[in-house]
Amino acid sequence: MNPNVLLAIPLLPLAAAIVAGLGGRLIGRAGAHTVTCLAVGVSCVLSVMVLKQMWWDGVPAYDARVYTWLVSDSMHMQVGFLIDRLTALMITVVTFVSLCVHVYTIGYMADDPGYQRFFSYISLFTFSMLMLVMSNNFMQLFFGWEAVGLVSYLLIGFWYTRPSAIFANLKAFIVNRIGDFGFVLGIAGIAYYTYSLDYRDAFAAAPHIARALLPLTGTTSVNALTLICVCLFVGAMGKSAQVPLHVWLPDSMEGPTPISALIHAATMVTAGIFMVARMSPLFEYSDAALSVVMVVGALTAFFMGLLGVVNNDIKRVIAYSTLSQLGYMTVALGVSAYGAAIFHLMTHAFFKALLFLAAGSVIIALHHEQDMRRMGGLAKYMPITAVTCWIGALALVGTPFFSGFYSKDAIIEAVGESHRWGAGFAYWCVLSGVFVTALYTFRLLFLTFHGPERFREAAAHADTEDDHEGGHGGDPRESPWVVTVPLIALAIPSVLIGAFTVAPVLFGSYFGHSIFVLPANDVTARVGEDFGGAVAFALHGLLKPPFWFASAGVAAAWLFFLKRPQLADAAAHRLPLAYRILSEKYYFDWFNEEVLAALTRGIGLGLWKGGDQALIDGAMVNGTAEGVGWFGGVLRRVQSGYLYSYAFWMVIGLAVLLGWYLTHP
Amino acid sequence: MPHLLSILIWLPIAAGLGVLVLGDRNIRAGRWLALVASLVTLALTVPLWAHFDTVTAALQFPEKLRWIPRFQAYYALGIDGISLPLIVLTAFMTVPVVIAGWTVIESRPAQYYAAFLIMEGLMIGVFSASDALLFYFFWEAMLIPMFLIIGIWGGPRRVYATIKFFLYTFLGSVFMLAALIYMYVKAGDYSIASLQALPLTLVEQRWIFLALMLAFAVKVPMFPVHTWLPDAHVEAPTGGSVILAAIMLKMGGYGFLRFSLPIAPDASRELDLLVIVLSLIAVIYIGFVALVQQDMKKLIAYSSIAHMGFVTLGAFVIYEIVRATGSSHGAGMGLDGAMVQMISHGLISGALFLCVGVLYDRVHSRQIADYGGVVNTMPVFAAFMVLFALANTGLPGTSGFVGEFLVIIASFRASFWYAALAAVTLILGACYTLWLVKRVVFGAVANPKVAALEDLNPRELVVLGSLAAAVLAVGVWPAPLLKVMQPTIHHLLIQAIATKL
Amino acid sequence: MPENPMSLQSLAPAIAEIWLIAAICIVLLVDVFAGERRRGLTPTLTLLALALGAALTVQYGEVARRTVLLDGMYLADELGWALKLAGFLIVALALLYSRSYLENRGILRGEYYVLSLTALLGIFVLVSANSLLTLYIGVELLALSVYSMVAFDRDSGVSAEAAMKYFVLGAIASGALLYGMSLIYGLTGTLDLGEIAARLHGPLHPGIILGLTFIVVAVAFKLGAVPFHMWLPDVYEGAPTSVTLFIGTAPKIAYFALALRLLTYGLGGAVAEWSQMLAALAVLTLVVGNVVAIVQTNLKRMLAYSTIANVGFIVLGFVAGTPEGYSAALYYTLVYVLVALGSFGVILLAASKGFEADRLDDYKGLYQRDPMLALAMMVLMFSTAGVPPFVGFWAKLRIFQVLWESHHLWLVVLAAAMSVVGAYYYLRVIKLMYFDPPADTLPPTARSTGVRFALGLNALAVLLLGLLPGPLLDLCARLIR
Amino acid sequence: MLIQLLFHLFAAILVLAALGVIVSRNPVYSALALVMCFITSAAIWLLIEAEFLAVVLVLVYVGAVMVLFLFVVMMLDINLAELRQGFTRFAWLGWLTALAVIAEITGVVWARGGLGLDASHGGAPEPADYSNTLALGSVLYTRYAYPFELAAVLLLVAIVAAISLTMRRRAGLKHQDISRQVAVRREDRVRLVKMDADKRP
Amino acid sequence: MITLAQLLTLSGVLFSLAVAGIFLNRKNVILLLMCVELLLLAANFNFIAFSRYLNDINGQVFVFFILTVAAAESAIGLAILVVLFRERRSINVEDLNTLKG
Repeated sequence: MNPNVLLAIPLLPLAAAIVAGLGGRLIGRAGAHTVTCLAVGVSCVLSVMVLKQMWWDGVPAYDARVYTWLVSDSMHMQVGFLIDRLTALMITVVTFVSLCVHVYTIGYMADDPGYQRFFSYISLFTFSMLMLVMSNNFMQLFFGWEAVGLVSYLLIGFWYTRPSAIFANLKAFIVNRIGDFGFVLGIAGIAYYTYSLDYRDAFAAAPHIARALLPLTGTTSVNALTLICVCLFVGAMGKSAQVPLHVWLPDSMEGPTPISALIHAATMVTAGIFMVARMSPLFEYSDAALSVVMVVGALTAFFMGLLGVVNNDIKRVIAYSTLSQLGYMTVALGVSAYGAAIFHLMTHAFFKALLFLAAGSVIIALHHEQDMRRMGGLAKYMPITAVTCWIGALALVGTPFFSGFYSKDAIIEAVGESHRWGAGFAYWCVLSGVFVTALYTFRLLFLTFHGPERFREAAAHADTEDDHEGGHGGDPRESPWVVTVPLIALAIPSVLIGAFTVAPVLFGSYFGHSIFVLPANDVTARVGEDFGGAVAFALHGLLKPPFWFASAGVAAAWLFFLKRPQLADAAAHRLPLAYRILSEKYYFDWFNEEVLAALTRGIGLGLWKGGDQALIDGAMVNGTAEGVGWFGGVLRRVQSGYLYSYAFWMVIGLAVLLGWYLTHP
Repeated sequence: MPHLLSILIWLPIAAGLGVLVLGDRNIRAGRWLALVASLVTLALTVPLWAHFDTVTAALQFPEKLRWIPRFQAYYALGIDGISLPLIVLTAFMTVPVVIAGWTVIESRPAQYYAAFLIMEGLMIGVFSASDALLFYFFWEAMLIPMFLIIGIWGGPRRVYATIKFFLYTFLGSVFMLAALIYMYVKAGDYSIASLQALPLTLVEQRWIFLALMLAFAVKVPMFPVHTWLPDAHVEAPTGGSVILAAIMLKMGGYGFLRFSLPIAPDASRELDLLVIVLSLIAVIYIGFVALVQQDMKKLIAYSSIAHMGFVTLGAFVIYEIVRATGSSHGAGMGLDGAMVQMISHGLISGALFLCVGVLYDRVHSRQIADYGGVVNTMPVFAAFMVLFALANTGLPGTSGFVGEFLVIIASFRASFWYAALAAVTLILGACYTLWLVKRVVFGAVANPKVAALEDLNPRELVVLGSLAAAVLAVGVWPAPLLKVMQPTIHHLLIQAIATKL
Repeated sequence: MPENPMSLQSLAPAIAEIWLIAAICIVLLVDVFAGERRRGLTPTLTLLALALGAALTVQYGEVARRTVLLDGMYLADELGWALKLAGFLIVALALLYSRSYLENRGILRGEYYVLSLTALLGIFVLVSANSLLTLYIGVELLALSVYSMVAFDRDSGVSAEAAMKYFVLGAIASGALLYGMSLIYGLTGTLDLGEIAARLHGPLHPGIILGLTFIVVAVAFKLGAVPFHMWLPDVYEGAPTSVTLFIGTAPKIAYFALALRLLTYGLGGAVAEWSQMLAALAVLTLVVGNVVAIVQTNLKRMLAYSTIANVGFIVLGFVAGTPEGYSAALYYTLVYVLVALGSFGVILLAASKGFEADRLDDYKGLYQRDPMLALAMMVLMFSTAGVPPFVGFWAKLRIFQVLWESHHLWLVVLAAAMSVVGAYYYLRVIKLMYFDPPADTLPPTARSTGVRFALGLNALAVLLLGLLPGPLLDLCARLIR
Repeated sequence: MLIQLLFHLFAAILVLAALGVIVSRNPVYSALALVMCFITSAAIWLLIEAEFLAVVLVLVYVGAVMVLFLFVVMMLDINLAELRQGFTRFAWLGWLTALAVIAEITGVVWARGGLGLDASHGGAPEPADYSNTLALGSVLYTRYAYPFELAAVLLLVAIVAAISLTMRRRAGLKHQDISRQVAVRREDRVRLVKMDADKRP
Repeated sequence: MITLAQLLTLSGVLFSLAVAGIFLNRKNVILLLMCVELLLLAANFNFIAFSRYLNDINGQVFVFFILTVAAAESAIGLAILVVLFRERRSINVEDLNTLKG
């Protein structure tokens, strides 16, 4: 495999980003989007080629270093690439979605003042994400990890004049940093035990690390590998927004919709999933860590889904759905069904991006109106959007034959197969999660595209800050082709990709050595035992609980939000507490802002005023100075100005000296 | 090129005197002289780096003249892998300072430039002296220009700040001097090498270590003796803050590496926990304090303290590593980290202070509350500010990351908790730095003053641009930097963990 | 009866004293007959005399090895020779600086110059005294001249007060000195220092200690060590600044010599005892001098306390009790005198008719008013504070060093701490001159170029000696042998 | 024995007179008491065969110095009334210190081996033909020539100082300066004023 | 005969009394000058006593010089006193306190 090609895949977007970012007036808006789209397009094509080589031509994994980042105390830290099938799949997904988003952006951001900046950012993001997935060592992984965080920071705050936006991006970065805190410790642990940061060495050393004990205090100590894996997973929790570090993702919807699609649905948030899958050789040796992963994932999957039911902001609903889907993937990781997780990651990337872009298209049509209570009946005004959105929704709820079905169903079955601690709990979470998913997804569909048209009076409220078409009031129309084409482009895989790839990717030997599962834990295999091809799998799926749960969810959604909307309000009134908790998002934000942040500021203020100013400066530093001054004032009074006191002191001195030295010869 | 070091030391000083002679009347010429001199100095560091032999730990470019025969004190210069990067940093950071003061210094500009040039020479002297007495000579002499810079061109509370700064530092230094003389009395000469070779009992080492530590801890500054720094920074003019943060603080770290570890290895081993604990306190405590600052410079000053905490941590964690793992394997990483952290902090904090200076020159306020939405009127500046801020939070790809990463990895070898506590800076650093950015750079235009801002002028652009380039370069490819230091660090490690008893 | 009849040749080493006595008479007569109008004559003549004296001393005064002349009354050695040259130089500079001040004060009278010459004579006598008697006479000669110089401004009440205090306390001191000398004489049976040194050995009986204590007290008083320092601040403040300058400089050499001859040479046998006493005094001196100086508002008074503090360091040199220590003390003394010359010179130049320029506030913004003066003062202040690259640093370093060599850990610590305290008030002066805005309504500083030039050289010397301290250090070490 | 008696007598007077100097409120009395001190000590010196100095003491001090004192006391017409006040309440401390010093000195003097020599006897009596004056004179101008010269300078200093401090030309006192009268020139006396005729309005 | 000890004691007493006089006297500067004379007298006693005890004339020569110096000293002292009185119209010790601190 030609290394230059591999190098080109991440570097082209980087170059494009730099050009678009610094080009300024030279290249103009058109120049910016052409260069970036071109670059991403090329690297997309190259990725597909790589994928083809890996998959069909069976080229062996490519693992080589580009340059030595630094050598410290004989530990080599390098920048290098590991291209195996997992990577190939990831880069293909990333570049493809990214390409779609690039194109889509041309229309979406058509006349935003920050047009070029925006393209520069998303290309930069593509670069970072590629660095992340292509890395063959932890240092570079962390680099990409932080870089995507940075870009997401910049993009969430893209409309930097909005207070909510810059609040959201600060929040996102800090929450991610909390994750990175763990991640760095994990890396440090790896470095400690293997004295190298390369995956190869780390994976090779995994069994021996699993036996090592890391002393925490004088007496207690903990299994080193578990500690490391948990630390790494904390990082994943931050990136992939798992409870309780999920709080940043809904707020991140402050960013432009393409970003929500690209970063906060398709790619960046799945970095955590990818990372754990990539680290499967480590996690496999630590059941405890995997249980943690699974439980956290299960919690996220179910409870975050519930929040989608009560939220009215179209993008936030999708965001919560993303959370819940990420939960599914995490659960899959937890039961060592890494393949299923990645598989769901892929399908989810497509249909979730689709959903976001569709939502975005709706939002454009309604002059940046995001409240679903001010929509409805849009189907007949924007058919393409509606249809694609339906496809995305069906995929999301896991309708058989749609891509979502294969991945999600596989996960649920895998969980069912697993006997790891907590698997039972996780199973019920994911299962009921299906119902919830269907509920909020169809609620979204119904509220947006069907039922009474509530957007007319809404147009009055719509904030005109940066709306796209000139006037108001006119019927919403279908979005331009740059918007619809990506929708279609994404809709197709959302339907098909699952059916076509489930066999090889999930139950076949696609991942080969890139994912490592101990035979004992190989639930996917057990699920796959009675796998008889995609169609049979789907048909079989019709008879299984997930499908019933989904249908129930759809029915409920129909009843509550289309047939008898007042029932929903009634339910809200009937269970005020539950409703309150949900609408307050389990009080996470309240806790963080009112308690954590306040506490931190309080501590800071206390240490500053109390410690620095009062104690050190006041008492010790200035205190000493004043003490000396005071002492001087006292001694000064001895110099009274009276001759006799001077003489007296002299004689005293004389007498004392005499007395001392005569009595102490 | 012979006497390269001497030239590096005395050229700026001579130029400074020249500017002084030219006086305020023909300051135009003075400015250019200053700029040229600083540029030439910078240029001269290139052959220094080029001809530096990266395989030996021995002192290079040695010079030795009889200075004070009575004390066996020589005018002896020589650099190794520890001093070289710091010298380059010094030369590099002086240029922006000269440029930054170009138009903004109205009162007594001649002395302003003279002070900085003389100080540059003295600082290079500190880093290149291989005779303890000469070292101390430069070390103390440097206080004078800084004292004047803060006192003359400083802010409203400048007098308090500068006297505090001087006395704080002087207190530490005097005891260091006492320790040096004590060792001289035993060793018979002042050359650092022979002081390092001097056999000392544990008790002696303990006292010497504490005396030296007092001096270096004040300069670094470490936790309980840090309170001079915020005041000095806040009151100092931009250039003063830059030099203070970028180089003066490094002298503390340099002292630890050059004196404390090799001269009192056993005491260091015995008292390493003291330093480590203080460093961790600096990282966390100061992080919290920085969070609530209302004054930009103060905030950056506190963040400097927190970052320098990594230097001391990395320098002394080696003993804990040996204690925990029984081998010095991987301890060098701590020292490497300390060194890289010094360099990168020099670049980043300097850059941040320059950024604050840019704003201050326009609005004449350092209060965060007086800003907001700067990005609307100064996009380019905002880009730089954000870049440096992120570098300050240790973002990979910037220099800020390298040092912290190495130190954290190294301290994990010593204990999980050291690493964990040190890693807290990832969170706190992000909090205070980005909160600052949020309040200053982002948001809607806060007030007419901000609305009236105009973006960077070419001078500022060049300055910040060069710094940004350096920050990114070190972040993306630190290997050359570490390659230069490698043999010296290795040698130092051997010295540090060997026992003198 | 003297063994060898005095030949002129043998008197060569005493050329300085001889010439000086002659000069005194000449100046006195010339001044009397010059009358009111030719005011400028006497000062010029005096400077000439001093210059000539220095020249003669260089020419004839040098001695290869220490020789005793004049029937054991007179000790000629290299130290004396060097100190006399220093004396000539210092007095010349002091008089040079004082000229304009005296004029403004209306006390530019010939007697002033005569008295300063007699004081110088007293210094010389002290410096090369070999007998208790000559020591005593030297002390008195110096003291009496200085008393009357302090009171010289007859129209100033404070001067008179200062003079009276100085006189009475000085009398007590010389009484103590005499009392101690009498005991030493009685118990050793000789006045000759060499003899005394020879006869003082073995265990010392209380009588000697008694005499020793009295002598130490007297020496401490002359040097200005606590608690015998009380005259010093009042005199420094009260005396006309020119006299303060004189007192603050030349006599220090003499009193160093006094301590050296009397304690280390004559009473060398009792080194253990007196070094202990001096140690105790030094501690007090360091603390009181530095701490009280902080709270002063009058520059002259502050410098007085700073003098006390510096005396503390000089005494520490003696505490070490080794030739190294004495040479350190000598070095410190010379350095201190050099700096004191400059600082009081600055005050003299800053003063003008009806304006003493002795309050610290008078120096606000001096930089704006007179950069050169401010620069010189800054150099001097940093030097006294002991900051390189100025010579004061080496003086302190030397003291620390000898203290280490004689294992006085706690004295080192104390001295270090105190030099930090001391730094504060020197910085305060610089702060006033450089950081504060000039208080208007201050008269301009004196513009006499010659004096300014001399002052500039003075400050420059402080810098150069700081950059290359070697030669002077070696000289001091060679002189103490 | 007689000598002892006389000594104790004189000594007692001496001490009492010294006390008188200190405690008397009136400077004139103190001066006279001081004279008493000198006379008695002169007597004691005679007793121990230091005749010359005894004589000099009387001549120089009683004859000159004390007269000077009294002269000054009289010249400065001091209001004696305001001087009539007692010591402050810390006087006892002063006395205590004085006693302490006395105790220390006498302690050393009387302690066994305090002086390292036998203090219980005086100097050997001089032979009859011994002349204290001669003895002094013979060394004074030979061996002590140098100090003698210096003493001369010392006295010179005293003269110069005393004159320059006390002698002053009182302002407004008329006295003529011959040299200036001789050196007078025309310009000093006559001033020619040129006035141009003023124009008519 | 008069022993050395007696003379030394006497001089000691004189010395102390003189000093005591100086710091006990609260009023009159002239008294201080007189006390100074007493002080010197005490020293003289010592010298003479020793010189006789050792049969060594040098002590008495010393006394001779002390007398000379004392005379000069009192002259200058009185001169200063006169100046002081002219300025302050008082020789009260209590008034000599403008210089202090």
